[in-house]
Amino acid sequence: MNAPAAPDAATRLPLSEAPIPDEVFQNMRRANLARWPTGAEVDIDAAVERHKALPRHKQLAWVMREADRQRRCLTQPRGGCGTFNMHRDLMVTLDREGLADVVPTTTDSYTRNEQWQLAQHGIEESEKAGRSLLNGYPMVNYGVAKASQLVDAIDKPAIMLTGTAMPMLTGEIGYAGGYSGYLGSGIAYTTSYIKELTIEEGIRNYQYLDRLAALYQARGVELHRRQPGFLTGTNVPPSIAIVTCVLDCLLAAAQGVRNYGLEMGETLHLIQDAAAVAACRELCQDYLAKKGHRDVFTPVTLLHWMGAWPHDDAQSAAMIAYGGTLAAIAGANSVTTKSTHEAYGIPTPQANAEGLRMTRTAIYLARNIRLDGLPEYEREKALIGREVRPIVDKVLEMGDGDVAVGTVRAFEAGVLDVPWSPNRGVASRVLPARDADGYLRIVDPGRMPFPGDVMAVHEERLRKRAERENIPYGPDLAVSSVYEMSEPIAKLMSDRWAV
Amino acid sequence: MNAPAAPDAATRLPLSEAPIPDEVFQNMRRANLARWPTGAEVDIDAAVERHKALPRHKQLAWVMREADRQRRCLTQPRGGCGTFNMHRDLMVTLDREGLADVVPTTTDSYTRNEQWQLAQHGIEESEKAGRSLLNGYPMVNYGVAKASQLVDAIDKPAIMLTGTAMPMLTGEIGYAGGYSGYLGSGIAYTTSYIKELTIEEGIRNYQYLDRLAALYQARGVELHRRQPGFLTGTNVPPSIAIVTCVLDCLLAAAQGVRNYGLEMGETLHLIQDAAAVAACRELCQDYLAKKGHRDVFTPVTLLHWMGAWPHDDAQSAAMIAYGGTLAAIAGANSVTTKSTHEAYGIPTPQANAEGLRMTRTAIYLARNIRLDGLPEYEREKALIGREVRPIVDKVLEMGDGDVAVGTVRAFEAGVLDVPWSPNRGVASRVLPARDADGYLRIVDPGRMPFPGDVMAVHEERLRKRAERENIPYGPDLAVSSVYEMSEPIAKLMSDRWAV
Amino acid sequence: MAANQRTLVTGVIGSDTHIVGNRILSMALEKSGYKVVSLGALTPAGDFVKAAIETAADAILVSSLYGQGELDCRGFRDLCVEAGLDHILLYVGGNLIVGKHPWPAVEKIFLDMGFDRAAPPGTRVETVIEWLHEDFATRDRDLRRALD
Amino acid sequence: MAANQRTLVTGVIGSDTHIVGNRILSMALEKSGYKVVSLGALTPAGDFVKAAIETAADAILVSSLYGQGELDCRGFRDLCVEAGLDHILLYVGGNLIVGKHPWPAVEKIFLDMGFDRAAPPGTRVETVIEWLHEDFATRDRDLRRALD
Ligand code: B12
Ligand code: B12
Repeated sequence: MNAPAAPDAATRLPLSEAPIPDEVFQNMRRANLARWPTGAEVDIDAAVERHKALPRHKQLAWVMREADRQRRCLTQPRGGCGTFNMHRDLMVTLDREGLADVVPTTTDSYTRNEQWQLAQHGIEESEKAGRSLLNGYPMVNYGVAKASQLVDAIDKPAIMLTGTAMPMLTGEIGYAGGYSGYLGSGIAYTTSYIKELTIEEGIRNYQYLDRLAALYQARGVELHRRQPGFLTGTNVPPSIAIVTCVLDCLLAAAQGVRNYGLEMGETLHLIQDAAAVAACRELCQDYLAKKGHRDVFTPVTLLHWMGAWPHDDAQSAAMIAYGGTLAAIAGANSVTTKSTHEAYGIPTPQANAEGLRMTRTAIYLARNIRLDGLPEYEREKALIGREVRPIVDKVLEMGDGDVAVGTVRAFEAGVLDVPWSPNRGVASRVLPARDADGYLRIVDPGRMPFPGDVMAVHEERLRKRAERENIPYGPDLAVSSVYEMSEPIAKLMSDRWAV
Repeated sequence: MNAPAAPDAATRLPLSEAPIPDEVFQNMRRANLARWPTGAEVDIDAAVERHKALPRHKQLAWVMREADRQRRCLTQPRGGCGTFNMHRDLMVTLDREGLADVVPTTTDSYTRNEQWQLAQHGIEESEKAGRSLLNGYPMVNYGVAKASQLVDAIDKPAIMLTGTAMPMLTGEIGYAGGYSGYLGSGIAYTTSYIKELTIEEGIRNYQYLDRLAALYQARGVELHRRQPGFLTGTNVPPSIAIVTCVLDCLLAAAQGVRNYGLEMGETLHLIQDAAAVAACRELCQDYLAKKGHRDVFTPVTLLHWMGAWPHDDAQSAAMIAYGGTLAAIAGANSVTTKSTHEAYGIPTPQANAEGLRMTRTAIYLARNIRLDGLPEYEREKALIGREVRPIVDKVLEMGDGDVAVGTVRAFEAGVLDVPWSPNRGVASRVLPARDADGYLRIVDPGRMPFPGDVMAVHEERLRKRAERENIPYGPDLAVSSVYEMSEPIAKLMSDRWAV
Repeated sequence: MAANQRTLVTGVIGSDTHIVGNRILSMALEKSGYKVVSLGALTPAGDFVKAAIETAADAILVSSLYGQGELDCRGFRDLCVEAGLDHILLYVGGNLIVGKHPWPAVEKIFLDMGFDRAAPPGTRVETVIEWLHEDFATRDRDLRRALD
Repeated sequence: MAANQRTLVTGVIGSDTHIVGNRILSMALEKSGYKVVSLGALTPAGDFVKAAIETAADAILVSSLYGQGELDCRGFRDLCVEAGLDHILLYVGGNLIVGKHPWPAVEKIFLDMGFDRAAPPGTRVETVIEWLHEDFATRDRDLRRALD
């Protein structure tokens, strides 16, 4: 792995949520951009001009606000290829054939881990093989000019999807090239995408990126930042997602970010997802207000099922469509899509575009439906609040009011936790499972301080399921829930009658 | 067309809802079965034995009751091929690969119109071509023994789908072969599947079939009868569907039918469909009770969108999945499925099976969701009642309490009407269209006596749409609504921003 | 317009009940200035020809949606010729055969039967109006040339 | 059991963070009696070999989900041989290459690299346990034969 940016005094202050001072930030940028040759291509003045010259329908911040104003639910796929040409073709296909409202660039996993030498090797092998051997686009290796060509090839806003705890160079290059959105955050990605990096380093890395967005903001360019609250994508209950949304959002706002999207993986339970979207929006705004941030726009995005998918295109198609239905009814501002290839491998551009059109159709069909006033929905929404507030309040208390410090301490104490995390700094003792009515609940809270009455609700419903399916109450329930959605439908809903 | 069964005194009483007397019915059956050689194969004693020997999971009446008891939403496709072998293979594929809970036999359109000579020709041409030139299975030409082999080839109940106003011989043969369900009714199919036959003849034909089911019932065999309230499948609003459900149901109950399914095409509006299912169930039971029928089981089935489909598999997949979602959330007892081939032609067995699995997955995902208590749902349900009751009450009044007589008179007067009907005896002046919120409403009631306050609701919402889309209020609104769901999604929900 | 107003016969052939598209088409054709003789659903082939003779029609537009059009439409051109309608314009449209097939193959079957045009599933009325416009214009031109 | 308990090394190779399946697999293998040395996500190829030597492991189970396994796994068998682990059982499983491909083609790539077994996407733990059972039994039999 490449060395992290040099940790000397000029570039490293004690951890806090406070905005990085101008001068320190300039030093940090200089060091950062020097880490790979393409870093030198970043010129903030040129970048600002570039963004100002983009039509507003290619600026994600404007597009998200407009979607919110018009109550539209936008679609956005993922996708990245290992060579420039393949990747440009993919972006064009997603734009034209998929009607994607937001066009992505997923980076490859070497880039995510700042292994740019390996990425270079991957590019060469991909060219040789005539197919992509990388699982995404090596943004850093190709640099600013190429990024700019990609943005020019489409007629939509472009977003970087980089699933990394180390976003500093990728973010600089993409933003400079005219990408107007970046998905990633210090808490979410550090807990879910890396093994050895500490939460503190992850937070610091994203403070840099958020500070960069604020720099553009100060120069009159509104960029979109976004938080991946889907975390490990594996049965993450809304409350745990939202806790990280709130905390990452407060960290970003402290650096000066004004457009901050919040993402959550779908639970695939209509009522729980609708409640989660409403609760997420309210809770984030609530805590922002408490911390004195009154002008942060926080649209909410749902993601198609993030856990394991079935090996049947027909089953997958139904999950894709339902993913659109859920997002529309939940009133999400956008939905991030998958394809019928999900269980197998990275989809072809065509399969990816089909997933987009399925989703778009599903949104159209359900665009007028809302659940406000449905008793079960109102109950669930209140429940989520009762789960989130005690955790967030505890974190703030542990940090003596500082979100960054509180977060680091809370992870150490297990007060903050993420299920199925690969990170050594995360307890990953909390275990979720699906209950008898299809809601995601918590079977073991680990050391997360959920109130007793809340945990009693979870346990009661999960015990019902355990009993019905004859699974011992405990981790087995969590494991069977990991598999559930990937099981053949014949097993999930038999066409036979018990005799 | 073959001559109708001889209309002499021994087989024809004045029109009324009263049960056909034993002796008259025996004469009718004799004349009916003599119309084509295979009629002679029908032996009621053998048939009764056959049904009694079927395991109950192959008896549709039991299966529908059990589904209701277990709150399961069953899946059932359509499908028929022009030769026995192709058709058997289709049924087996739908059973095994599609996991169909109910396996269909759709008859071809010559059989539907009792043109058995033409059907014979179609069989031969299909054998020659090695592909089906008929749009269904010629049940009458193949006769009882072959029907019986089809039922034996599957492990589910088999239902006849015969879209005809002339069910008498097809019904005799299928029931004798072990089919335990028959879809069709005098009002619905006569108004929607034929041009020249009068409503009276259609009612009489189905009184025969209902009386036949009652004959089996008397011999200890419960058969399932079912009403196709989807009518012309073209934007039929729930209230018009339910009016026909109620009237056909009363006619069937009068002949002694005890298992009577009610079908409605989906409006593709979640709340309207859920309200329609609940309202249909309640209103039918209400009128049954008023007429003194206390033991008729009336499960409700929703059908995948019955109007025009889009020419894009991805769009169609979303409509299929949503069709399952709607049925599950509406609490329908079963859903009748389509495939991604719908806009093009009769699906291959594989495409048909995929449609089933998509639907099944969608049902699984939404199986726990109900809308009871949602204010908009409760309002819509009440509205449907306010639409249905005045019409049904008027029909009963016009018939001096006799449903058969009242129905015939009401169609003559336009009090009963069906949109887009091909039948000369139907005014077809009523015109439905989709409103601003996606509900199916009535733009022109023709002469149907909907109350003024109800029509005011419809008009207000439709005018909103007319304005928004700049379409003159009137028939153009109805025509654009016919096309709507078949339009490319790029047109329905543009990926561009108004500038 | 009224003087040389063209007459079109429309209907759905065979035992086919699909009236919706045919009715919308007929309404649109009327609106765009044609005289339309609309036979409705379930119309035997012979009835089309009879109506065309009676009304001295310029074209017959046959709808077939239910898949059995392949059987119903065989010999339709011959029927016309036998009745002396040698040059009448013949269109057919809808879901012409059973199943989903590549359009060119289906089109060929019906052009081979003697139809002048065949319309694939989902054809919009605007297209049909354009076709008629073109084909009648060509015929007029050919006629004028023949007269020159 | 304890005496001749087999030792397995598990982990997710390269820069791959997909830990869920690997963790469930490791838990299941432990439960079924193996000693499992679990290296977790993002594990360099060399770390597998080091761990196998240190624990005298009988097999290495490499997970790769993220598609870049094709690059990460090249030369894995050679690494083992160089380290003196000539006959160690090598499995690999997951979503092994980028994209959806017919399984036999993918399997061949990895068997050619020297893996003894490759598991297609979605393989259940029961299958893996069966494979290990079979393969260790075969090895025992071969060993006994060799000693006879
Ligand atoms: C609505 C519908 C019905 C309704 C019809 C109501 C009515 N009385 O009209 C009901 C429910 C009764 C019905 C019944 C049946 N249907 Co139906 N039906 C449809 C459906 C869903 C939509 C048809 C429609 O109204 N489209 C809207 C109108 C506006 O479009 P259109 O009809 O295509 O017409 C336009 C163009 O085609 C063109 N056009 C039409 N005619 C002509 C003629 C000329 C000369 C030209 C140039 C252009 C042209 O212009 C029109 C206006 O834009 C179609 C599938 C689809 N398209 O999605 C199936 C479909 C046509 N039905 C089909 C079948 C098989 C049946 C049944 C046999 C039952 C069954 N499914 O098993 C019965 C037939 C009964 C009978 N005896 O005919 C099949 C035909 C299969 C095939 N060809 O391979 C289809 C394609 C569905 C499928 N994929 O299986 N159906
Ligand atoms: C959950 C998930 C994630 C989570 C992972 C959380 C975590 N920390 O573990 C998150 C959201 C973080 C994630 C991230 C990414 N993911 Co991901 N992810 C998935 C997903 C949806 C499910 C994986 C899963 O947990 N399955 C459940 C477990 C129980 O099954 P399993 O992992 O397959 O393991 C079982 C078997 O495979 C087998 N097995 C596993 N290992 C071994 C080893 C041996 C020796 C044997 C015999 C058997 C065996 O036994 C296990 C137990 O039954 C899959 C798609 C799918 N399967 O539906 C994509 C998928 C694996 N991800 C993919 C990709 C590309 C990524 C990203 C690059 C981002 C992206 N999508 O663009 C990043 C990678 C980041 C990185 N650096 O690695 C691709 C891989 C593409 C390919 N191979 O062509 C997939 C296939 C999705 C897709 N179709 O694009 N992902």
